[in-house]
Amino acid sequence: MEIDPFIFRLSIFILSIFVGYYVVWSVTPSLHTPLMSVTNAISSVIIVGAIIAALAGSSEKIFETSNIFGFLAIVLAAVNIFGGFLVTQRMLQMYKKKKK
Amino acid sequence: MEIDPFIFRLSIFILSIFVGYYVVWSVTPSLHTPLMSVTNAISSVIIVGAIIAALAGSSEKIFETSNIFGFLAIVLAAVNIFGGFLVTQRMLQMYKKKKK
Amino acid sequence: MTANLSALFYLISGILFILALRGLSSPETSRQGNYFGIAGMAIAIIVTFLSVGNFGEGFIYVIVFLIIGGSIGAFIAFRIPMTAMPELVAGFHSLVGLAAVFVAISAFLKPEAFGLGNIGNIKLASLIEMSLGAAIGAITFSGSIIAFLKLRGIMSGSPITFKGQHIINLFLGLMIIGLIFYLCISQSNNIFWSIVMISFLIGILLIIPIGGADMPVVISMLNSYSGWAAAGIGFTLENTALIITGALVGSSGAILSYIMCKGMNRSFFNVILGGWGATDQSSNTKSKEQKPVKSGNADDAAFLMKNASSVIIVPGYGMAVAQAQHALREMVDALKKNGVKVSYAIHPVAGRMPGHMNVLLAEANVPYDEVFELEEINNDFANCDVAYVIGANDVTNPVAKSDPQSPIYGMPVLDVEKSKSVLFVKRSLSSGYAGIDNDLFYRDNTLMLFSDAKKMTEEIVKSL
Amino acid sequence: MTANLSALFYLISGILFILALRGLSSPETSRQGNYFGIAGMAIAIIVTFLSVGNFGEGFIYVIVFLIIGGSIGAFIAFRIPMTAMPELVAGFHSLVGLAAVFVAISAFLKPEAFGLGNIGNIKLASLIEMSLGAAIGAITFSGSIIAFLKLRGIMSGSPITFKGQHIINLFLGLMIIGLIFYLCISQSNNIFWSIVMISFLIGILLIIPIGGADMPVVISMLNSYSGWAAAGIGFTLENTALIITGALVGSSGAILSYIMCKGMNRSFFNVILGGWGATDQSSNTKSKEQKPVKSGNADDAAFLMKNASSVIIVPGYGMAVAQAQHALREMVDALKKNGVKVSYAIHPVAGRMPGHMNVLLAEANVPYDEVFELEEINNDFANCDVAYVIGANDVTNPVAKSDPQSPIYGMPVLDVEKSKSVLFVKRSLSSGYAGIDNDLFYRDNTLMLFSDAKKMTEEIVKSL
Amino acid sequence: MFIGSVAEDKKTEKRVAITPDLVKKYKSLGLEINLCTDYASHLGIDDKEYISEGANILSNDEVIANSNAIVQMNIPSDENLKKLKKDQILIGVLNPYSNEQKLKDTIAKNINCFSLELLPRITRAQSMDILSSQANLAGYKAVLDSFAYFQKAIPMMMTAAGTISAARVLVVGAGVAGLQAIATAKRMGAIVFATDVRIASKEQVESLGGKFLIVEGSENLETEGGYAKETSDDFKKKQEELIKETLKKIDIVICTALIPGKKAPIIITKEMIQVMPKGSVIYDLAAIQGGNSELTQVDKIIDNNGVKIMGEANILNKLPVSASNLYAKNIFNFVSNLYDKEKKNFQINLEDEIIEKTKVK
Amino acid sequence: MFIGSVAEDKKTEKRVAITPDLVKKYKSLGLEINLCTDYASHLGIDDKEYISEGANILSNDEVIANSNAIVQMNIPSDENLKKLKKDQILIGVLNPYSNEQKLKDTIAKNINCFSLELLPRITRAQSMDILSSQANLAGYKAVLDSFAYFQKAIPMMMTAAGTISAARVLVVGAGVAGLQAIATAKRMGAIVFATDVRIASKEQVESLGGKFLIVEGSENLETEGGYAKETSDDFKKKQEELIKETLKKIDIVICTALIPGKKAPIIITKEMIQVMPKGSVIYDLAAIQGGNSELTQVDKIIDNNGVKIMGEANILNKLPVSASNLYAKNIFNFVSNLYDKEKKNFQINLEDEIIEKTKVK
Ligand SMILES: NC(=O)c1ccc[n+]([C@@H]2O[C@H](COP(=O)([O-])OP(=O)(O)OC[C@H]3O[C@@H](n4cnc5c(N)ncnc54)[C@H](OP(=O)(O)O)[C@@H]3O)[C@@H](O)[C@H]2O)c1
Ligand SMILES: NC(=O)c1ccc[n+]([C@@H]2O[C@H](COP(=O)([O-])OP(=O)(O)OC[C@H]3O[C@@H](n4cnc5c(N)ncnc54)[C@H](OP(=O)(O)O)[C@@H]3O)[C@@H](O)[C@H]2O)c1
Ligand SMILES: NC(=O)c1ccc[n+]([C@@H]2O[C@H](COP(=O)([O-])OP(=O)(O)OC[C@H]3O[C@@H](n4cnc5c(N)ncnc54)[C@H](O)[C@@H]3O)[C@@H](O)[C@H]2O)c1
Ligand SMILES: NC(=O)c1ccc[n+]([C@@H]2O[C@H](COP(=O)([O-])OP(=O)(O)OC[C@H]3O[C@@H](n4cnc5c(N)ncnc54)[C@H](O)[C@@H]3O)[C@@H](O)[C@H]2O)c1
Repeated sequence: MEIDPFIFRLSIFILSIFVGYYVVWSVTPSLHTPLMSVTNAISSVIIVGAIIAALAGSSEKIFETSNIFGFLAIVLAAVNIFGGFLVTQRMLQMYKKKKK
Repeated sequence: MEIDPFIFRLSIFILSIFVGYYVVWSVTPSLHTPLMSVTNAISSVIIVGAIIAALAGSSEKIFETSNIFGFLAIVLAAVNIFGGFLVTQRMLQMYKKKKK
Repeated sequence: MTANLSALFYLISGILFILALRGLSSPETSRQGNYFGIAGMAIAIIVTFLSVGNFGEGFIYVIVFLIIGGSIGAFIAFRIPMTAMPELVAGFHSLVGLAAVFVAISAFLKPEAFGLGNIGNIKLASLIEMSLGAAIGAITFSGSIIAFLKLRGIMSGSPITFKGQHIINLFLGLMIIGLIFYLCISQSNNIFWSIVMISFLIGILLIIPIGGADMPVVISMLNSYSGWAAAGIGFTLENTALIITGALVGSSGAILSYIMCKGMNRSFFNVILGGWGATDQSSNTKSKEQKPVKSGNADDAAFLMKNASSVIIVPGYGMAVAQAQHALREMVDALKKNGVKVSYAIHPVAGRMPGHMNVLLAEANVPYDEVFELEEINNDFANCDVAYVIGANDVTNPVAKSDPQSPIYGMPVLDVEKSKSVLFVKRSLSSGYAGIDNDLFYRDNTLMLFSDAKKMTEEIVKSL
Repeated sequence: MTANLSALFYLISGILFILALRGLSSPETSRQGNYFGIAGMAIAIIVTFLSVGNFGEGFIYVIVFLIIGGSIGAFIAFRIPMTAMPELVAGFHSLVGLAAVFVAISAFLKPEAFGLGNIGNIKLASLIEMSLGAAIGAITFSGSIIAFLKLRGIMSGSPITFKGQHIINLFLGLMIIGLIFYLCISQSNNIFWSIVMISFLIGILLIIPIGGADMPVVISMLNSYSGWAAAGIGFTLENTALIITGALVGSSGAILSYIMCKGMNRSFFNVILGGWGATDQSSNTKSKEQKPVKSGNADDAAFLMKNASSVIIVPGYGMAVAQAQHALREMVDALKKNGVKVSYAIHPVAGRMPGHMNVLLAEANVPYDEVFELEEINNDFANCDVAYVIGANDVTNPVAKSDPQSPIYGMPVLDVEKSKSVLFVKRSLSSGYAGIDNDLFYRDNTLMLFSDAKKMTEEIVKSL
Repeated sequence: MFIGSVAEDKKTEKRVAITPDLVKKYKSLGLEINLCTDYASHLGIDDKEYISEGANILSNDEVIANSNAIVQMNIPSDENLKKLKKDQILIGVLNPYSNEQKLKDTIAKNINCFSLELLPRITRAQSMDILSSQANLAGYKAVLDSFAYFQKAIPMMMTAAGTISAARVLVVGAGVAGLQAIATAKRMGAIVFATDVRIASKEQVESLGGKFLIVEGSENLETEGGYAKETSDDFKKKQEELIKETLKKIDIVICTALIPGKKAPIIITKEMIQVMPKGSVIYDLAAIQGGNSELTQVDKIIDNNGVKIMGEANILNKLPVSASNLYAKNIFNFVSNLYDKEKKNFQINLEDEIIEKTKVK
Repeated sequence: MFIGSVAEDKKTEKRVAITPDLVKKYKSLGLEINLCTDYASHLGIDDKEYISEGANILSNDEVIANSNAIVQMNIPSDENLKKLKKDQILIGVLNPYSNEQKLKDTIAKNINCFSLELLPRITRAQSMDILSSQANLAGYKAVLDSFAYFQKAIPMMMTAAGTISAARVLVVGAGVAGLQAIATAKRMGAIVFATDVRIASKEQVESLGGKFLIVEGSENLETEGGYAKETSDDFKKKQEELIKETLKKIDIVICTALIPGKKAPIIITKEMIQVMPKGSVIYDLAAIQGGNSELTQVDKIIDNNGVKIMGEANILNKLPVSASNLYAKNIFNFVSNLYDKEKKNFQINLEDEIIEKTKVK
């Protein structure tokens, strides 16, 4: 009865697609720009892969080619993480409901 | 790196909750009654468990207590499956757009 | 069939169920949605057969029982009148709940067949899952039975409350948790049975304090419960289809009841926790002999009118009070865009001044050729799909035709009741200028839209 | 950290991302949503550290690079003017794409570190996943760069089309598929690099034929691509967080671009497939020197006005033509309910007859004390958040103040441009009675709402 | 059976009790119509039109002699009254209070007199309710005439040559006439205020877009029949202050307040008129019942300190066609209620509230 | 500098060229106001009111002698005209076509005459445009008067005593007066039709809720200045047929069609009037320019076969207060354009299109 974990991942993948589909429909159009910016920021979870790539292999030779690519990816993703969330934050400031 | 399948199932469970949440928000209120009826019909997938229960064990002693419960469950779920989908169908007939 | 393959198919069936619910989002795709549901169910059943792979005598019995159950279901589905829908759904729920209980019992009795260990030595996780599944299933079962009885009118629809109700419920709930804990340690049959029994009791206690008006919410909530029960069993059986569907049904049911509460302006928790809301409610209902009325919301009205081929608007004093003429005009415009034929029927004494309605309709730029006086239009009601009565009352009251004792006897009235459906927009069931009750409110083809005329009409415009 | 525990945490981080997007559904919860996103990201990073468990020198470097990247990002985020948002997002996308490519390359170069087999003997599934991830990542990267250049104005915003464009794209796409297939057999480095290179090229070719106006859609689509790339890598690395997030971003981006197309009344496929839409478009734009205008939809307008504290309505002849006065009145009612202060500014010659606007506003029952003549209200524009100019044109044209050559020189005009934002409801950029262009349409604080005045106002009412 | 109608005194009454389009309706009930020559020629309706609908045109005396029922607008001239014979029926607005003696004499001859202003205000009688139908038009006409007389434009106009601000109208008494006055003034673009003693009228005024002036601590002075009662002194004082304050900015006043069977209440006093802006106009529909304004004189235009006060004996003479149409329909509805179609005669069924109450005793 | 104005011939003209609220405005420009006694007393405006605003009340001759510019409604009487001296300025509606000789003589004395009906229709001149401001009010008043005169009620009323159907109004010529007539009739609840030769007017009519009668195959007869041209015979015939058909169901006609400098076009012919329903009313605002109806006679009510045709020389004498307010504002705007605030005198700058075009040569 052992099921290949791939099947599970596939299920998760597909369900996530549905969630993504629905989540967006319920976003008010005026928030589309922040939405785009926040999804952009989120998509930099790729940093998880980058960290694994950077630290892969023995801890002596830390700058093998593959690690270098990992480090580069970390920098890129990090720019995106910080930049993305902060910019979103700035944008959302504008949408603050005024006090009455 | 082997992950317990339970974790996967949990992920699937949680993601499905999100899907359920969103799916319903997008249903027009006038379809709430058919929606209820269709979710009712769907919830009789429990028949999967019922079939497993009914056929569990050796094929000689098919009417052990546990199997009997399985068979009973099959009848109940079957009522629901057929009844549920058909009733939904009837309800939805009413919502047919008139020809112009 | 390999485990992988069947897991894949279960996933597909889960996705089909999602698509089924998604289809319900609009009337156009709704029937397609139902077909998705059917397909999903078929796949789940077939895959189960194939993966169990036992095509012996047992298989034949399964088929037989399936057919028996299916025939009963189909028979009920065809025979039941459309008006009995709510209780039907409640009845069906009870079956699902009971089925879940049976499956859990079966698993408990023969764990090795499900790969959960051996009797008296069932895996901890499985034990918890299965007892939770059984408990929730049992609550669903007994709760649905009560809801069914209340809706069917076999049991009184009024809330049954008694002192200490909440404490008892709380106590029973805690008891179940304790018993599950104890079950994990002892694996004792008796405890398992006790859990099931107490759960039955909880189901009953949870539903009896809830009034008839809130039953739709309750049914949806029970639906949700049945979903959670299925999900619990799904974990036990390690079955993806059950998990996905269970979670789907569980969460969608809960959200649906929440949405319905919001729509009815009721507190979700008051309804779900029964008795707490009961006190406020009873004070409202005391005053008057309560005849049943059907009340709807803007969406229902919009739906009915959009799909009508002709609609007659009957304005009255309430339209003037609410100053709803502009919104009304807009609604009519929207309907016309939908291809609906719309006319206005003006009763000679509608309003409080001769020509009252004319002034207001002219203000809203309603073209004169859509406005008809009573004599010109009264015969058209018989051929019209919807009469939209907005703030009028006396001028539609059929008692003027039938009861010589009535103060309005002899006044010609608009025969709105002859149209296929009548929508009454007013704030309450109270009477109009003449101070007499209007029998039409309680008719089968009447839908009351309780609201300020302007607000309601605007909402209808929105949902058109 | 055990694999199970980290999987659980990845799941949590995925859920936090879902909640982040959910938060965006309304302005009230949006900032909370952003925090969820941040939390999810933090958990993902920390869990990765813990599960890799390598706290040697490498770890320090990772931290260093993280900080470097983070500082750059933060610096950009604080420095960028709000108006440059779109290109910023495009720029950021390119980074994500490139990062995905790098991770894929790294995995290809050292598969054993990721448990994917050995060099020259990588698992088939992983190979496919990783090359797909790299290809999509590369497309995202180069496409985003082009979008960035177009938006920044470094590259011309007009579509660049040439003959055979679609055939070349098709050919390149097929080539990638062939190469992936070949890679699976040969496991050759060169082929992997070719895939990456060709993908870069595809990215460029896909975006250059798309015009500047459609860039927001493109950005969202690229967003979607970057999600799919992340999901691909997630499968390679067997990482739940990456899979969930990738799928989430992938589907939400795609849907968002679809919604945006619908909102702009453009065909989704025409936009995504670039050049195909270009021919229709160019004919439109030829006639006149094209100054950039910002155009919005009803939701934007509703949002702006709902959150304003004061709004001034400036009606003109277009309101009369569209007979939008009733809808306007309704919009104002809705705004007032939101606590917005609303007044009407009537220019002495608005419309085509003395008192034209007054007649119509009176018909819609606008209270007289909300209606002001030019002299009474002209100073208030400076303190008002939104001027809603509905079908007026000449009476707002500042050229009357500045250009003695203009035919309307010397006429007093309403100083709408002094308010924080100006919404212009009209059907096109065409001129009014006096036949002269209005400079306000092209101002930074102007949002054009191209539509019939009545239709637009009704839509705003709906979305309020 | 025959229904007859003779010409009114055309100097004081331009309305008629039977219009051509109703002749057919009478005939379908089985009733014949007798009219005197030149019956409605002053309204531009030729005798030919009546004839082509099937009416008989006779001389005055023939009409009276040959009709079972005579329907009129006002009580007939003494001469004609004398010509009436036993068992004939007379229907009209007979004004039994002022014509007490004449009617007594007539009834003594066993002539059944029905005066329609005595109609009970019950739902069934609405279609015969001449007070409503005529008051309605009077309210409309009063506004139109006073607007035509007023030296300024009514609606707000913001023009290149400056702004004309909307005129402010006060309607005193929000009964049938008052409500129609409010509606008419409102649609012309005036800002309309109204006052009344019946609490229900607040909602009614607002349902037409008028602003209701509430007298603080006001009790509901509505009788069961829907009419008003006389007010207490305390109320009067409060009302006075409120109205005086309001009048300072009012351009046009339309007076419609009445109390059945009593003199009309004085609401606009001399002092109040002093504070009104010059050039403003008071149109007093209650003139003939004594007027709501202290200075009202029937059929005269009084100029008091620049304020013009006017009121006519019969404003509907200026709207005779519409007024006749509605009045004739009212009469027709009354007659059909009185007439027994099966027995083909008039049934004076005193159990019918409508017949009982309108019959002059 | 002094601006003066003397009383008009109050029999034929009730409007005045300076209203009290404008005195202050003139003063803020640095101009003093001279008026003759009893200048506007017929409008209920006391001399005191002018004095309190800062005007000087003098005798007729003093005003003329001591003012640099004389502003009037109409051309002054011959007597007064003779008293004007060199370098004085005369502003008003001088009607240079009919007063050619008088004006020639005056100009010969080196008096600058400005006639405001000659204003170019440019945007900047809108605030001085007396034709618009007066036509606007005339359109309003024509509707109000004809409605008041009409023997039926205008709006649709469905009542217990039957239905009054909405009156049908035709507006001929949809210029400034016509559009205001449409708006006014529409708000009273009439069904409004309109016709014009300028194509742009269709949209304008519809923007006020009126129905536009389109003459088939019509060309656009609009001049550059926004005025109408004379029509071709073919067009005339088609227009005639269309209007005749329409008139069969029309209750009230408001005529406003004009062609600048020409006699008003005849649009409602005698035969057309024959087909109109009895009791209907034609109000001809073009009366003084010859009338749009063939039977129009100035200041008389013609009854043709039951149709009443009326038209006045100066309808605004019935709305003198509003009309004066707007006219006085127009004059003020014209004067401030003429006056150089810095140099503190009147600058007859012929490069200014407004000054150039209005100056009588
Ligand atoms: N036309 C005349 O000349 C005249 C004169 C005097 C009397 N009348 C009498 O008036 C009556 C007219 O009949 P009708 O049907 O027009 O009116 P009606 O019978 O008086 O009924 C009006 C209804 O409107 C509802 N309503 C009030 N305000 C509302 C609001 N804001 N939103 C929604 N509904 C509102 C009220 O119910 P809720 O309170 O439940 O909302 C009421 O039942 C007749 O009895 C007639 O005899 C007529
Ligand atoms: N008041 C008077 O007495 C009078 C008399 C004669 C002339 N005028 C002149 O008229 C002008 C009045 O200025 P204004 O600002 O009111 O009008 P305007 O300058 O003529 O502009 C009206 C605008 O409304 C838009 N529009 C037309 N129909 C529309 C619809 N259905 N929905 C949305 N927009 C619509 C048109 O733009 P799109 O085509 O792009 O939609 C047009 O640019 C002045 O130049 C004035 O001098 C006034
Ligand atoms: N049910 C029916 O069939 C029916 C038919 C017509 C009218 N009505 C009702 O009858 C009522 C009276 O109608 P009417 O117009 O014939 O009444 P009316 O002509 O007798 O009086 C006119 C108005 O003046 C008001 N009034 C009296 N004294 C006043 C004072 N001191 N200050 C201010 N206002 C004063 C009255 O309240 C009334 O509203 C109305 O409510 C009307 O709706 C009912
Ligand atoms: N730009 C400005 O400043 C300004 C100011 C005021 C008016 N206007 C425009 O000037 C135009 C004319 O205005 P006016 O009222 O002074 O014009 P007017 O008084 O000269 O004529 C009245 C109307 O009669 C119409 N007419 C002429 N012959 C006709 C015929 N045979 N049949 C039917 N209709 C006929 C004309 O087209 C015009 O619409 C209008 O379009 C108005 O909007 C412009």
